Amino acid sequence: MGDGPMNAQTFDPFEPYDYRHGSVVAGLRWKNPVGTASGTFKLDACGEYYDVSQLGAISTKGVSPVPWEGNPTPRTAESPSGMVNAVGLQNPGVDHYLLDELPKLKALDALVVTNVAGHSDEDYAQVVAKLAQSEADMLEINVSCPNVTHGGMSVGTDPIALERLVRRLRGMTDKPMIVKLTPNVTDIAETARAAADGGADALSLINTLVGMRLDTRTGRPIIANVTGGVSGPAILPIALACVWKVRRALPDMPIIGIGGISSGRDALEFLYAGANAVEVGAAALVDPQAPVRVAHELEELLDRRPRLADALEKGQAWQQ
Amino acid sequence: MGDGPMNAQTFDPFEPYDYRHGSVVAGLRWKNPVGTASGTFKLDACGEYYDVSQLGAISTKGVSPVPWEGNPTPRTAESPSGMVNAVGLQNPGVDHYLLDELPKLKALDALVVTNVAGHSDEDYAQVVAKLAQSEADMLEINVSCPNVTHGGMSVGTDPIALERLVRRLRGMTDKPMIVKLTPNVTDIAETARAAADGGADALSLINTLVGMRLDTRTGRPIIANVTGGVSGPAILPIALACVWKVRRALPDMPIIGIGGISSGRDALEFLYAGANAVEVGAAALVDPQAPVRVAHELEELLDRRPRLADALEKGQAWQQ
Amino acid sequence: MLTIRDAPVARNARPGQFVNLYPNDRTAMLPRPFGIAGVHGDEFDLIYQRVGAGTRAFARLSAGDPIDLVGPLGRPYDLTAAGDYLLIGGGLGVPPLISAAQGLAGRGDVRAIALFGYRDARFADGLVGRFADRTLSVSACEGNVITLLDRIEPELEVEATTILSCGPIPMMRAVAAWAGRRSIRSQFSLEERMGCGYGACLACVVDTTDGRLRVCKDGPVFAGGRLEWETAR
Amino acid sequence: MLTIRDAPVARNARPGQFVNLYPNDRTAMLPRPFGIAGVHGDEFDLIYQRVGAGTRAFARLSAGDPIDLVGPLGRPYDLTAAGDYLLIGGGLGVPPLISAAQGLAGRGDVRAIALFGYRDARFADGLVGRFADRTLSVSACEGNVITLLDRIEPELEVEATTILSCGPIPMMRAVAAWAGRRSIRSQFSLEERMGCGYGACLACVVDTTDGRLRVCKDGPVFAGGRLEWETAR
Ligand SMILES: Cc1cc2nc3c(=O)[nH]c(=O)nc-3n(C[C@H](O)[C@H](O)[C@H](O)COP(=O)(O)OP(=O)(O)OC[C@H]3O[C@@H](n4cnc5c(N)ncnc54)[C@H](O)[C@@H]3O)c2cc1C
Ligand SMILES: Cc1cc2nc3c(=O)[nH]c(=O)nc-3n(C[C@H](O)[C@H](O)[C@H](O)COP(=O)(O)OP(=O)(O)OC[C@H]3O[C@@H](n4cnc5c(N)ncnc54)[C@H](O)[C@@H]3O)c2cc1C
Ligand SMILES: Cc1cc2nc3c(=O)[nH]c(=O)nc-3n(C[C@H](O)[C@H](O)[C@H](O)COP(=O)(O)O)c2cc1C
Ligand SMILES: Cc1cc2nc3c(=O)[nH]c(=O)nc-3n(C[C@H](O)[C@H](O)[C@H](O)COP(=O)(O)O)c2cc1C
Ligand code: FES
Ligand code: FES
Repeated sequence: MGDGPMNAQTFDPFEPYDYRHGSVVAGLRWKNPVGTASGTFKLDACGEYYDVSQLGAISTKGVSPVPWEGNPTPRTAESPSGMVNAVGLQNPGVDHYLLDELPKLKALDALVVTNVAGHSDEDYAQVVAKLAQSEADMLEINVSCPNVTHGGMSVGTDPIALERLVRRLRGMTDKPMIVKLTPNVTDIAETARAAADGGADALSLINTLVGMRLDTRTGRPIIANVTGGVSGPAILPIALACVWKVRRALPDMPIIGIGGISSGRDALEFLYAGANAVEVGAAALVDPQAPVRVAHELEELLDRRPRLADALEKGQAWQQ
Repeated sequence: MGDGPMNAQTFDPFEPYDYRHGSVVAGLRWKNPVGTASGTFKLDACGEYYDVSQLGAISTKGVSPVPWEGNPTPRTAESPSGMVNAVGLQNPGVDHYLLDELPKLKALDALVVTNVAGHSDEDYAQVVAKLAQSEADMLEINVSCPNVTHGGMSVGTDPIALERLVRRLRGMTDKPMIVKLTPNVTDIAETARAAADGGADALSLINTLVGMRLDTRTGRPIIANVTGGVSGPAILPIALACVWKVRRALPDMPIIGIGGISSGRDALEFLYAGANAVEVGAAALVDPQAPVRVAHELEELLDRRPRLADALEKGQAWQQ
Repeated sequence: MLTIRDAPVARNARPGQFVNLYPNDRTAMLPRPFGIAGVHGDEFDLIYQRVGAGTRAFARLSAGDPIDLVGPLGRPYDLTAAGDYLLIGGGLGVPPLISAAQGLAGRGDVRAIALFGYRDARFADGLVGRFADRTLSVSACEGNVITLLDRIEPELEVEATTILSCGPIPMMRAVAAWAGRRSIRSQFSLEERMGCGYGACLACVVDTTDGRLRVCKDGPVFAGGRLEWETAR
Repeated sequence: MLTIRDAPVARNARPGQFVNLYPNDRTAMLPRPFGIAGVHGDEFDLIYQRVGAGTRAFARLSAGDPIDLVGPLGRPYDLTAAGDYLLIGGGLGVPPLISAAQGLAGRGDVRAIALFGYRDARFADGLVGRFADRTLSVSACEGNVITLLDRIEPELEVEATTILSCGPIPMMRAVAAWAGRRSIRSQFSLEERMGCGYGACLACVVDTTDGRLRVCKDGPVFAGGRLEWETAR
């Protein structure tokens, strides 16, 4: 035994705590290797459950050039060990973000990863232009949004379009730029290479997988948008394989592993697969304190793995 | 309530039973819309738990031109509500299949779907040539096998290669030919169309998703092959979305829905998504009687859905 | 009805708030939100209907079984005004109104009148009757809550009346229209499919005059005038 | 040790067979196979080690808790021969050998000698001692089962001896080599990660002179001469 995750009750999520094991991601030090995943963190909600500065990083909801309404409801359905969501990037737009959410997060001393959303190259460029001079610590370009650019498919599925977009954004800012990849492709190593060629400083993966549920009483889709994105523990093995593949294709690229993480042990598995850090998504919807709990559990597991902990501090990934 | 699945104890899996609701798939009538999924059925094992002729169809393990050894062990790992396998198509080859397994299945009066595996177009052609004159009721071409044909990717991920292969096999036999699609593609509607253009009589989907697990004690992959295929309830929403997409792209194509089905209600959800029939895979590994239980549960659900039951008998899918 | 012992929830819950229950079956991820139907000591009550796997599992719980929950959650009813409160509930919308009646009980400056519409059995009349000054109810074959509103209207003084309502959208839409025509203050409690139930994911939105807001965090209680009833489902 | 009441399993189980246990946590799909360590009446015993989530959960079960299982599964030891049986176990390989000792007990034509190697505590000597005619054991610091075999060799008559063994692969490989050099009949019980545990999926194969066979269905017991020890892990 011995190696089991610690009891959830043994930490106070508001008590200041000095993590022993951090991670350097694209030149920036996270105080621990655990962040929130975009779209599963809102300050007014999550801030009631833990001190947000305790986490390695806070990745915010996708920010678009103008306010977006998102999809009609219902926006969620359940699936075995997972969930399907079609929130549709509802957000009040980059101007509101810069005036309201970002200053609040920075006032709390969080390391902020601003997630960038767009329907077109132009959209992304507008947001990045405004964020370039902001207090955001890192940008995370979410190229997994369906529609526009490529006939029903997202820019993140077309290596050529992706490289072009990343190169354009790269020229607009000195901030560390993470490109967030979609698993809904034939070969994620190919899109990873395209992002790297375009100048990405780091990659985060994976975003959700396309999925749906139907109501067997009515025979109709449950989600108004029909399909949505699958997240949660169900996708963990798929996410691990994506991280593994990309790590083999790009030995030196910083990778943020995402997908189904709900314990320190899950996070550790991603680090062994080649991630430099992780983000916790759907698990935080079920257990609001999940990100901090994962960070604490991982801390203990890293205590007994000094070689791995040391590599992370040096900005390196685990070597198989 | 009312609509819940029946109790698992209320059927005798060896007692003759006349199903009220069948399904016509590519011109052949299945006595009920539930079959086994390839690779999760072996007669000497499953035949101890139920009368195999009770099922709509038995899809056998992939058959190759010569005996295949498969991958080294360990070949499985667990994942939340799922499993990862890398059996690697171990099978004694088509000659052995024709002498041994197929006659035994036909003697039991099962409707047999012979799953065809290959490393190259030539492999598939050799197997189909031998099966063309056999007692097999339908062929299911598994184009989801990685390697050969296209630099590390399977023929099932390349629409042009896929169409060419299907067209070639189409010319070799009059048996109904099902093409089994992989979800590891950017757009499954595209490969579905390619298979249809090549002459497929039906499509079955989905095969497993690429995934992996690592042992957090050693930091090494659990499966000897490193990555494997994810199956089980975890993939259900992904499979449903694939069926839904392909149904919209090809309104008249018979579709066999596969992926995470473990109850009659799951099967019903696939029928509403557009499947004409379903196959039960990983669930049968956990509960040997799962396929028959699913068939019985679905039978009751179809009693209360005469319009759907009627469409299936006519070889049609549910119209949204 | 499910009674749960959880001292912090019982102590902090205010009428109109809800709790998220989590099925013990860990394959089910999402919260099951339920309106709090009343508190007593360190316990609180829920009234629920069996819908799917989660509620079926709750129904199988025995006394003493543990259950995971998060709460109390959401914005409660605003009960600061004096005067008459009309508690208008339909179907499974009654639990928060029973809470509201409990919250109003014993206050000298208010009168609580419950107007409940049922499909058939009048299961909540007794529960609300312990706290409300008056209880009127109607079952589907006799009419609906608007029938009751019309009946009670002559007694009401518009400026001193507050409507609190929870129930099916068509019922609430009718109540909102009825109240709007008479300029009666109203507060409505909404339901929506949730992802997190505490405000993190934006799954549960509703259109308001202030834009798309979260039912779980900005609601579930909204002032009648803020809701866009045309797009509500 | 876990004792399970299941009359059909207890009645039908033969030494060397196993059962698949399924964790109550439904997020865990795969079977947990355990060798049957003995039967009494309508109950049977398992001896197991806590490894991961499944075995940890089994350890938390209380008397009377239900558990899902499938079994008895697999080919048992062949106990038809008369003469001396050497039951050679290491670590968690002892359960099926205790079953074998129970199966041999009371037969006039055989003698059962248990040779057990332990890492430290000699937890199974007492259990097998109830049935075996003799029990020899050794812990890691003193030597290994080959030490015991060498010690007992002078007493044995090669044609009338059968080795039954279960334990870590290196131990069994050494036992197989020892037996092979002396042309002593041997049967080995193997472990492998499983998908189904009853023969449907081909996850659990081992190389034999007859090709890759399933540990769960064609085994777990294999004749020593049929196994390809070079590729075994
Ligand atoms: C703020 C709020 C308060 C509620 N209060 C009550 C109450 O007091 N009494 C009561 O009986 N019901 C109440 N409901 C509805 C209750 O949450 C659902 O009936 C319950 O979640 C169904 O769960 P299930 O597992 O049985 O159904 P399933 O259909 O198996 O659930 C699958 C998923 O869909 C969601 N879901 C299904 N139906 C609904 C629904 N009507 N509303 C929201 N989500 C749903 C579930 O939460 C779950 O995530 C309330 C809902 C909300 C949003
Ligand atoms: C035929 C057979 C007989 C066995 N008999 C015994 C016994 O009598 N006593 C005993 O303590 N153990 C026995 N084992 C090993 C036992 O099955 C594993 O220790 C157990 O499955 C671990 O489950 P877990 O959930 O605790 O571990 P986890 O690591 O959480 O399990 C994850 C998955 O890996 C599999 N797994 C993990 N370790 C092993 C292993 N060593 N062998 C096979 N599968 C494994 C599990 O079955 C499960 O599918 C036997 C194994 C086999 C194949
Ligand atoms: C409700 C919800 C909203 C999300 N919104 C975003 C988003 O705005 N931008 C983004 O890049 N990813 C978004 N995601 C994807 C997550 O950040 C994450 O990549 C994915 O959910 C997989 O991780 P998980 O399994 O831990 O949830 C969202 C996920 C969920 C569940
Ligand atoms: C152990 C195992 C072996 C499999 N072997 C094959 C195979 O030989 N040919 C094939 O087409 N699919 C094979 N599959 C895929 C299944 O037929 C099915 O498509 C997939 O597992 C998804 O369904 P499920 O979630 O119900 O298991 C295999 C799956 C498993 C779990
Ligand atoms: S359910 Fe997540 S914000 Fe309301
Ligand atoms: S575990 Fe499936 S065949 Fe042995």
